[in-house]
Amino acid sequence: MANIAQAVRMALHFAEENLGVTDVFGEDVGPPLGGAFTCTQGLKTSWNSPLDERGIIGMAMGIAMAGGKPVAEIQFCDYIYNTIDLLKLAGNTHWSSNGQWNLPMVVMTPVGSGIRGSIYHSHSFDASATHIPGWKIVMPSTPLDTYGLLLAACKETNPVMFLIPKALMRSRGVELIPGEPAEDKALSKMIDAPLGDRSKWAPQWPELSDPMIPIGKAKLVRAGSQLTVVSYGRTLPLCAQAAETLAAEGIDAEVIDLRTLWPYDWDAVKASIEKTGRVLFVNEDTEVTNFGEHLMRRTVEELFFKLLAPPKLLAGKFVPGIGLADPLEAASVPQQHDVEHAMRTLAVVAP
Amino acid sequence: MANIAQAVRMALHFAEENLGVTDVFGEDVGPPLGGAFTCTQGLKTSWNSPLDERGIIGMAMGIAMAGGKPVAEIQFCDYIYNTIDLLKLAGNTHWSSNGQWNLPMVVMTPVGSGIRGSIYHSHSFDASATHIPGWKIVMPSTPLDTYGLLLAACKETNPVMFLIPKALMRSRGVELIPGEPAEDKALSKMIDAPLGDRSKWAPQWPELSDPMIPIGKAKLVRAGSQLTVVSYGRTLPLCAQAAETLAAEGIDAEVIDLRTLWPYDWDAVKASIEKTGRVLFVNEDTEVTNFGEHLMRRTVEELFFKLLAPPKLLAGKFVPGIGLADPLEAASVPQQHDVEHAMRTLAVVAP
Amino acid sequence: MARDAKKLSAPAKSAKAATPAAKPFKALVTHSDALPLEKELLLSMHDTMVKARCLEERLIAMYKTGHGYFWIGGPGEEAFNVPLGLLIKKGQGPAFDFCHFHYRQSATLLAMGEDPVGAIRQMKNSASDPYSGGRNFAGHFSKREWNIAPVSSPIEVQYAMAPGTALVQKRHGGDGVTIVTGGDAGTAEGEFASCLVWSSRKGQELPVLILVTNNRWGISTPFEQVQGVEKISDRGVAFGMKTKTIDGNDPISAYLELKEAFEYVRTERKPYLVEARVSRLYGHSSASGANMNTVEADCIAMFEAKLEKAGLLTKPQAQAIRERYTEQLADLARLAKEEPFPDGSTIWDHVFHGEPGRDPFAG
Amino acid sequence: MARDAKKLSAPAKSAKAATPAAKPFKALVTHSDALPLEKELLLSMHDTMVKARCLEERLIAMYKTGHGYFWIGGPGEEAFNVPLGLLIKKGQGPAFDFCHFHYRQSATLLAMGEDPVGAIRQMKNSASDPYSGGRNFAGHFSKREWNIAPVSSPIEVQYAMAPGTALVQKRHGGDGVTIVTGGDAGTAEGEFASCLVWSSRKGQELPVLILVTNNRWGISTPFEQVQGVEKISDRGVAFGMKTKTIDGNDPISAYLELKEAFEYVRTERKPYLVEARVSRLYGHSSASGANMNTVEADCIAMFEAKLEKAGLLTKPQAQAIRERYTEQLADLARLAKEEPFPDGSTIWDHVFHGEPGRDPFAG
Ligand SMILES: Cc1ncc(C[n+]2csc(CCOP(=O)(O)OP(=O)(O)O)c2C)c(N)n1
Ligand SMILES: Cc1ncc(C[n+]2csc(CCOP(=O)(O)OP(=O)(O)O)c2C)c(N)n1
Ligand SMILES: [Mg+2]
Ligand SMILES: [Mg+2]
Repeated sequence: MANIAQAVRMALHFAEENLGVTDVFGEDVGPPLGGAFTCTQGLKTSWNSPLDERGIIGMAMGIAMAGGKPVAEIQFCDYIYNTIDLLKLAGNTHWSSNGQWNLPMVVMTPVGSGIRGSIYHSHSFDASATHIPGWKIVMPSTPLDTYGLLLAACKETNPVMFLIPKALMRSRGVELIPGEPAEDKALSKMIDAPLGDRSKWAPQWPELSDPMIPIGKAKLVRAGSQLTVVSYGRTLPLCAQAAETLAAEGIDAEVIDLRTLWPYDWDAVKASIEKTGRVLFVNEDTEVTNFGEHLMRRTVEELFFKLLAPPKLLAGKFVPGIGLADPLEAASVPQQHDVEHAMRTLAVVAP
Repeated sequence: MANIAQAVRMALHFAEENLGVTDVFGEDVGPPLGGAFTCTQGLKTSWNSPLDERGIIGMAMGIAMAGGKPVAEIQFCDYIYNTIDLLKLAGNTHWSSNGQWNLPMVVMTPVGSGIRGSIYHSHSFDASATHIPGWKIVMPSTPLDTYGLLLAACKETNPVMFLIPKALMRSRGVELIPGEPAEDKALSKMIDAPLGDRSKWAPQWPELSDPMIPIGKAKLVRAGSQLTVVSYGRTLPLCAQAAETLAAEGIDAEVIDLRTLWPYDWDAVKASIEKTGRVLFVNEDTEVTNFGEHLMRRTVEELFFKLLAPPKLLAGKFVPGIGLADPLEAASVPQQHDVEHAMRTLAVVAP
Repeated sequence: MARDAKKLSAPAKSAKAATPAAKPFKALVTHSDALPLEKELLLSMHDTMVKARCLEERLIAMYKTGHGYFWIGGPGEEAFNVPLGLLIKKGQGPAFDFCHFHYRQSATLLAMGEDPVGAIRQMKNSASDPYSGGRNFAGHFSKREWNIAPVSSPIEVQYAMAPGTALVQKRHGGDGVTIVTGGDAGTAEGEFASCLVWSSRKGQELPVLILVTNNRWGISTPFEQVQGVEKISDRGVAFGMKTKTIDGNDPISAYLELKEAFEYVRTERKPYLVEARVSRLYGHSSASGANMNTVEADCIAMFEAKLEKAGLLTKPQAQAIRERYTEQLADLARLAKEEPFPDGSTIWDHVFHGEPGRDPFAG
Repeated sequence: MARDAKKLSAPAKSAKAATPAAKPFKALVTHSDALPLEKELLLSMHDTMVKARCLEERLIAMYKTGHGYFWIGGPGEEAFNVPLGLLIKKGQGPAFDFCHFHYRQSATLLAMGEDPVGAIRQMKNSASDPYSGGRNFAGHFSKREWNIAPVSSPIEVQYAMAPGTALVQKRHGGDGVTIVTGGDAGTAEGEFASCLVWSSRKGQELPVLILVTNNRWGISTPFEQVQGVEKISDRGVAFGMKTKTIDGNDPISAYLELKEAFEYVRTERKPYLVEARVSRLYGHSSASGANMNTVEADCIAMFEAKLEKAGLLTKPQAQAIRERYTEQLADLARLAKEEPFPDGSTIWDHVFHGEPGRDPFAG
């Protein structure tokens, strides 16, 4: 069963072969390394860029303009913040030219905490990304979703921001990617670059196909009747786990993996809240001007009179960074017990 | 009575003379122009920078580190988006160095629509700014507040983002800045640079003093009992005007000018909502992951059971830009009638 | 609010007057009176230069009479921009040239064969504006059929994108190149350096013609006050690229110099950095008043003197050309003034390619 | 999650092995065997270089035994970094030098007189870490008493700030200068160019010593693959600034070259761009395994050979120095291992200067 890094790699391979992807590039994306997280090992169109994030986004825009199909990587989303003007420009190019130009480009970048990455390898980007019109924004939490949504991103004719939760990079799913061998070791032998000299290595790609996971559809991770939890990325598995724990206590929670942050699946979220009357939004970006607050605003504006309890946001603390030492990281972003606590509290609010 | 541009100028003059401001700089900030909006005419420490926003923010950080007190201008906030990494760095420097370094610096920039500035002279920056920890964020709507809060910003030992609503740049207040002559013309003669050759011109500054307006305090613009409107910047006068209009219809609205967006005056907002049970937040930044959504989240989390109606946000449409033609701008950001409509609608929601 | 009050930076009208006189450039290239180009080309360049000037003057007049909120354009740069347009291989896709322009390029578009009514419609921000549908400022061209990337207001971002189109062109084969233009002040932005870095990687050089029009001003700020480089073109030397600084006020010199640079980039598939010294004849934009600057050299007047001396054009002929274009453009402006603005509901159009426009919160 | 699984980019361990061997630099400066510096200085430089190496090796050992999540540092750059530290005028405020360093500067700090226990504590991310209180990665120094600006992970941002401290120093008078360091790959970022622009404005030049340590790598990417410049120092030429490329593997040459550059910047109050060619002896960071690279030149071994040849140091003496520091640093590491982590509640401290730390939503 593939992990997320392998899922990215297989998706990009499939996209090079079948979806017209012409360039997979960024810092250390090409051989020999194949990406800081191995996501781009063995790809035929991968190459190493200069250390210049603004140049990377500009290059992607140019390639897309000229008819190529780029997948650009920003090594860590912590280093994307000097490109926001260019991201905004990419997002407004179709609109500003009154429909003349469109930019089919994908930007992928690892996000979030969970690997003790300290101040500059722990940032989230979902709040900033969702404030930029003209982009589709995807953030999967399982290898299969990563694979399928990355294919969808490569099929898009609009800019897509693909956020990869780095804490989950090595985690394996329960669902097979269509075509991958079921056995972890077998897949690793086929597509993981070897130690030592890689100059003669070539991956053996499995016969992959497309699971057709559309951008814009949420996933029901667990059905439940008493409260709704909406999350994505690193915190999603924490929510799923918490729902199991609480089920044993008699609290029946529904868990939704948003997967796409824009355009998001409001129908799914709305239907669930209408059913449960209680909703918790969980993410790990800092909590002021946070995308979860948008979801909460919409909930309140549209579903106020159906709510049994005040909707609640659990997100990252509003501090300037995530500190390296364990207690600092744990205090800064939602942990397993924080999610459980928030769910329990919400479940018992008297209407 | 000074307008906002003159208020900025007088504040910076006062701050040069009394608060240790060493550098007022940015693109076209020095002579002869004195700023795209004349905000920096006649100042003794003003100078023209290279056309490089990243350099401007970096320079401000360096000056602040070395014991200077810079006020850096970004000519339009539309051009600040390539510096967000540096703004985040400025905001985390005190924290990352565990309290060793602090950066007493002010960044000021004109924001918002209202002058038919088209796609790149109409941006708002309040959503993005409030998502950056470690900054104080100020956005006045009257000349006196501009003057007083800019002095407060110059007294700060932390980075302060000073957002100036460009639509209000030429608007005059009803309150005098302490020291200014009451007569518009008299002030203009003293401190507005002449047409033609300015090389021999020097301003004649009035004897100014400090009205002591603190960062973090909201202003009650109109007391009312039936609904609360919280706004700032260009939309604030629209709200105040709407409240007058609605008063004639028997709807008694309370209007709060937030003035400081971080740290904001929650006590004032909360007290008002507790009194009225209805709240409308108005700003013109695009509406997804918007600071008004944060305020709404807090309202819901803390005051849910006191609300008589769902709180409401009126903000900019989620489109990639503000188009030049009148109908486009009018359809993109809240106008007078939109505010009135939202207030009326909110007032009649049956609890 | 009065329409006038909404004009961008209206207050700065006063500023223009305060702008110190620009020091004229020293002559960069000594041209004899000999005219090393064919008569037809010379006269057609002159014709287009005049047309472009008349267009800009019409746009300014529209601004001044309230038929547009903001003007920015390229009067004074015609001697450089017209030859540039003539040398571009226009068409769609990587076999043709890609153009990443800034906001002073109207003369280049006219030289490429563009109808001036488009610029007038954009000035008027009418729905008929072919470049942005009334969304963007004057001078913000975009024409996908000719590979003209949308001009955007932020200074210098085009330099970050240019290597991208050039990479696709290099791979595609043929002789299509990428052209990027911008001003002198803008070279202080990091993207200018990015363009140099990304275009010049050894063995992976890209066919980019990197152009800088140096008018010695960034709005009100003189170049010498904020940058220490003598010649902007020298910035390319460390990157091993061909560079030169040329006289952008002489269309003959500009044509020959650009031709040489184009040929190098087309055949060698490597970058070339060209700095052209030009005038700025109506100030920065309407924000600085948009009044004629009589101190800076006027390339059209100089060219006409040369053509007259060579017996190729008489004063009355030149005058007639100017009058004809002035009239034609006035007619077009009258036409455009009657055209409607885009409807407010159209803000939702073209947010996403391939999807109907709609308010996501309309329910 | 096992502690090991949390290590940053643990997967990339495999990558190091795949890194192609670096081509050694051609000698840049030919030094005779003559030692143009006083014996005391030579031996003290050697001593500090060894101390710095032992410190980095200790930090790596801590990483490898689970006493830290991430290592990055400067082993291989001692011959450059130690002379640099010796030449800095340390102290607080604009009369002294300002240092905008990157993450490979431990040897410079030791040469300035810093106690190595600080680096060890930061590696351990204990509350006692004097630079960030357990918040930041190893090698991320900050010491306000000595004008050492906080090292931050984003590449190159320090180059944007350096002109700011230098401006204040120029105004202040005296001979304090600003020093900024960074790597070769990072010069592709726009801020490097910004630093050149802002430091070299005519008549407003700033006293910045702009340093680039060129180890020919950006993580796994060879310099030649991504940049077309032959000598990074050439980037300064267009700006009219003094520039040179020096051998950073020879402490004698580095000392003399840096001394000349420092003197120029201190007295002329103008910028100087110096590129130093250095080795990267333990790969990029712990993300690439942090194993000894035996292909690249080891400046300490070379220096020891020279000192031995000159009769200034015997092998056993050198060995003894190394053993002494190895032991001392092991002791310090043992000490640090027992020190507590910062408490979670301290995340609120130092959000704002002059204000007590608190959760704004705690109610
Ligand atoms: C990133 C950015 N910063 C600031 C501005 C505001 N601005 C518009 S034009 C201009 C000056 C440009 O000067 P230059 O690059 O020399 O071009 P010129 O207008 O002289 O042709 C400035 C500062 C902008 N448009 N974009
Ligand atoms: C802005 C930014 N982009 C990417 C990174 C990730 N990164 C860390 S070090 C590095 C390579 C730096 O190479 P160089 O500048 O040559 O310095 P060296 O490490 O070789 O001394 C990269 C890409 C970063 N820290 N910051
Ligand atoms: Mg210019
Ligand atoms: Mg390097």
